[in-house]
Amino acid sequence: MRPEAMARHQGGMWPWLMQRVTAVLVFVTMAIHLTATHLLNIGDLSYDNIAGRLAHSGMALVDFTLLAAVVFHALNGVRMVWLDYSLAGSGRRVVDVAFWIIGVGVFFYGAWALWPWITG
Amino acid sequence: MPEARFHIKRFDPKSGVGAHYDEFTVPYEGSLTVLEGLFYVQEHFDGSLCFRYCCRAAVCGSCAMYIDGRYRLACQSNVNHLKGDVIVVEPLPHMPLVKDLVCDMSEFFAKYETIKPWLIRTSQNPEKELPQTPKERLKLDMPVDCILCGACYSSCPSVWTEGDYLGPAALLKAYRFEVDSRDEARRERLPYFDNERGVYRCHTIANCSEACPKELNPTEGIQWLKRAAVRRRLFGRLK
Amino acid sequence: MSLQDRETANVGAGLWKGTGMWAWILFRISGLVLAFYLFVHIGVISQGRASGAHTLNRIFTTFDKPLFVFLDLMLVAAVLYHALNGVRILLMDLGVGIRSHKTVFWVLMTIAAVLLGVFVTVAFPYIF
Amino acid sequence: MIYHQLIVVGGGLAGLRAAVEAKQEGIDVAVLSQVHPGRSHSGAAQGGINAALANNPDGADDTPAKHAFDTVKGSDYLADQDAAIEMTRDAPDVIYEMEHWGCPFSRYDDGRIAQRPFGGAGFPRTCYGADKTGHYLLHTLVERAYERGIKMYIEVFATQLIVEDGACKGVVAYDMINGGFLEFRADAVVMATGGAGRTYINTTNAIISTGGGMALAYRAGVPLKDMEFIQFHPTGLFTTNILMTEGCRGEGGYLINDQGERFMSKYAPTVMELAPRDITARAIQTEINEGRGIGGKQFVYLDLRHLGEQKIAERLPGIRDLAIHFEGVDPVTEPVPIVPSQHYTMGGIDTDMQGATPLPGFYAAGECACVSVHGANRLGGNSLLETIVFGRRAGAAASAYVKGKEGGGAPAAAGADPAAARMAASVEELAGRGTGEDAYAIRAEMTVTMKEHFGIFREQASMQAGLDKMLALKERVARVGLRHSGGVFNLDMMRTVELAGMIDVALATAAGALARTESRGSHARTDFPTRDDKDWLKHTLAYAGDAGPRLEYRPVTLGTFEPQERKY
Repeated sequence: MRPEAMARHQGGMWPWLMQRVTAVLVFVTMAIHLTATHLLNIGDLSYDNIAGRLAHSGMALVDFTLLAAVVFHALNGVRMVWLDYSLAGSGRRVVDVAFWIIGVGVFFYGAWALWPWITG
Repeated sequence: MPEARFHIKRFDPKSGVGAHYDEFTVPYEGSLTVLEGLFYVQEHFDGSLCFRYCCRAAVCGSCAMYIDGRYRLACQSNVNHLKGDVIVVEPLPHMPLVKDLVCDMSEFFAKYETIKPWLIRTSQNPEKELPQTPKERLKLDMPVDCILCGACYSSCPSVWTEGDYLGPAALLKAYRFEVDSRDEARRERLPYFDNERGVYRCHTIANCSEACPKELNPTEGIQWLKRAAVRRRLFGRLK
Repeated sequence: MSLQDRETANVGAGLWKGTGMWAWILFRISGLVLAFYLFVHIGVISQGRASGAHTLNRIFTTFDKPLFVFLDLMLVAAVLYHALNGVRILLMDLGVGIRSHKTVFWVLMTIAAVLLGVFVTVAFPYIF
Repeated sequence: MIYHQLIVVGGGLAGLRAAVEAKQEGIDVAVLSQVHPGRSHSGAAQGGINAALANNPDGADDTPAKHAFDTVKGSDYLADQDAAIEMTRDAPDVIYEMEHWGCPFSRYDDGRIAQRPFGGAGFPRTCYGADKTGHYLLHTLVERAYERGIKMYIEVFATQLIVEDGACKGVVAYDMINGGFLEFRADAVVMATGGAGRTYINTTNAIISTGGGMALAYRAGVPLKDMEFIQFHPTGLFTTNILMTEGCRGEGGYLINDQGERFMSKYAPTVMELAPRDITARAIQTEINEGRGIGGKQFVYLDLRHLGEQKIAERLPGIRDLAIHFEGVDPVTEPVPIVPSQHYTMGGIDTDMQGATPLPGFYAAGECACVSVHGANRLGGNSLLETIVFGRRAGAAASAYVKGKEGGGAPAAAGADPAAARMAASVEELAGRGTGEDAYAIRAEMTVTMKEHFGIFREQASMQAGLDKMLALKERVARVGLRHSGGVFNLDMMRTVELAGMIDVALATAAGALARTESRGSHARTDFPTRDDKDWLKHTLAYAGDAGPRLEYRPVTLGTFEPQERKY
């Protein structure tokens, strides 16, 4: 087929593979997160409650892993949908960089938000 | 004498009318395949009707169509087994049309060609046959039966949205050679399917397996290719 | 494809009956909804630091209302669907159950329904 | 105008093999095909391809010479013996070559190509890939053609040979996708368009097997050889005549009549169901004619039940699918109703062993050609072999001709394409006529006439009546008009043009059959039941004449095997 199409679509294994890896991470950590918030603590959500949970270093690790994995998984998922409709075109690289910036930004913003609970 | 009512999608690029449906009633005795019905219409009612045909025995892949809401080979579809009063006959969905039931297959074959669909040997061939055990041969059983009819290609949502996607048939062909014990292009063919217009554009929807009139399973082949690509890139394993 | 071509090319027909097709469409929709929710969620939780404990607690009080608990259940449903269908996709990626993917799908959906039942039972008193 | 050094018409096994060979010789070659080459009728071949590889433990003593003898004996000694010897000698090589190109043959445990017994063969020498051998071989060659980068004009329908200065200079063809006629100019043409099965109503052949290439050659003055020899395959499905491979019997299937007996014991006591096709087909037809068809009807049973589900799944999966889909019968649990059906045209364009015809620059290979290696009756598994062996030879010979030709190359642009323009004008004339005769009614009458008057059993008075009917049909064809003109994919035009050719080819069959006053191979006359080597050990050559074909004869090449009575 057209060589330019070939060139346009090189790579793709890492996003695909990482989507699977993060899926597994999210599956596990989300299960813990949901059990903790929606089954054990339902109707009992508050600032202090969260602080109590995150005081355990194990829970803090779970929530940080979840944050990182789910942000990647979500943005990479949106990117996959995006690519399906060829909306990227020649601006592919720009979109990829934008997604990375958003992702890293969101992660740090989330970590920043969680920090007082963990250290507090 | 029983009759079959055909509701046939018509389209002539030159007429300027656009696509529409014509209805024809075909009498028959005993049994009638959709392909025979189309010939009856072409011979008796409308000489301008066109469709592809060749072997009429489900092996050439010419007459894949969308009949009564399913992907079928017209030659293999007996009207006695189709439900409903009217048999709706349409060309393969999502394909550009040439005329009536004939769609443009040029992209389909162009993509087939790009994955290097031929056995590649780098070492010297022996004087006699290349040995292949029945167990090795068994791996080819499913993919070599592909008749390139295009039903899977036309049913794949990834093809609908991404014009560059190779599609199930071409990837099944790549799989056919990747699992052939005689092929020696494990590294060479990899870049042609290990990319975003290749296997990673497949979302395991499995429409292709549902559509295949030969009951093959392209999904299985594509999944194998994905695993092979990861194995090769991460661990350098060629098998 | 131009509009004219799209009409003639039978767009809209195709395999809309297959389990795999609907499973995938719901997978996409739930994925996009969850991605959207994720950012909202991070935004809300960050109010704890950005606006202080008091503000966050006030937001939480709002969420205790039945409507929000119900929406929360919908969210759980989306998560369960996306997670368990994801399990099916992962299994297919590992080469497991490709030919029986529909059976696998319904088995997983049964599990999803049971799990959702647990969440509903727990959440029930908060809706009414 | 489009120019290539060599043009191959037909994208089946023979055509592709010729093209691959020519490309290898460095020739600029193009393939013209009415369908995508992967859809050619070669792909419908099932049972296998013969070669004396001696892989089967029961065939360890097999040699090409024995293969040649079986071929000549099977042909009822009408085959040219030098051609049969060369074909069988080339056979192992071309099989290995196809295997090296990726053909997925079935295998033995030690990794060698598996071989099964076939009718009329002294040893199990038929190499196979389940029951889809043709499909596998065809796709292997299609793949090779893509690899070599051979130019393919797909969905292009050849309508006329261009003959200038006593040599073939190309073809005119209808461009199905874009409409209109194209003029393909070449220094040589290889015709590989397959058989003319569709001249019979009860045929196993594809709908496109209409003998188009034969008709083109015939009209250009090239004789058709041995056209009276039409093979009837013993086992076609009863309602659709779709092929049930000879491999069914090779794997041990039985033929059963209404009384539940394996009637082949009466006709070929030693080899039973593995008798050659002509004998088996006549046996079945005799049973049916004498009222021993199942329930007195027009079919007998092919019984595979004793083979067991596993063996059927392994060796005959395609057969099972076909029987279920087209006859509603599962061979694992029920016997399959079958009837002898037209299957193969032994005759064809007169060629020598290199595929060359009497017309310079014009070559032919495959079923549309007659070398002759099949003589009066082809053995199962020899047709696939013929396509590849003689496809290769025709490709090589045509390449040599092109290279050795002086004044070759693209003709100077002479304004418009005269031949294509003439063709277009004649089609327009057809369209302008309005609907006179109904082409499809004529086609139906022709196919029934051929079945009834030139079927398995033939006889003077019936054949004379049949020939008269055919001549009347030929006159009517001249008055046919088109219902639909112009445009793309004009099936009405194609099928009408095709019909005129079919009648010419069928007439050659009819005339040759009527003239041959003996029974030999597939040509079985009730009024002349024995073979007559004194008068008829010769090939029929049919030339196009004003009032039907003009016949000439040519002696058969003998030399190695002395003609003897043919018993199995």
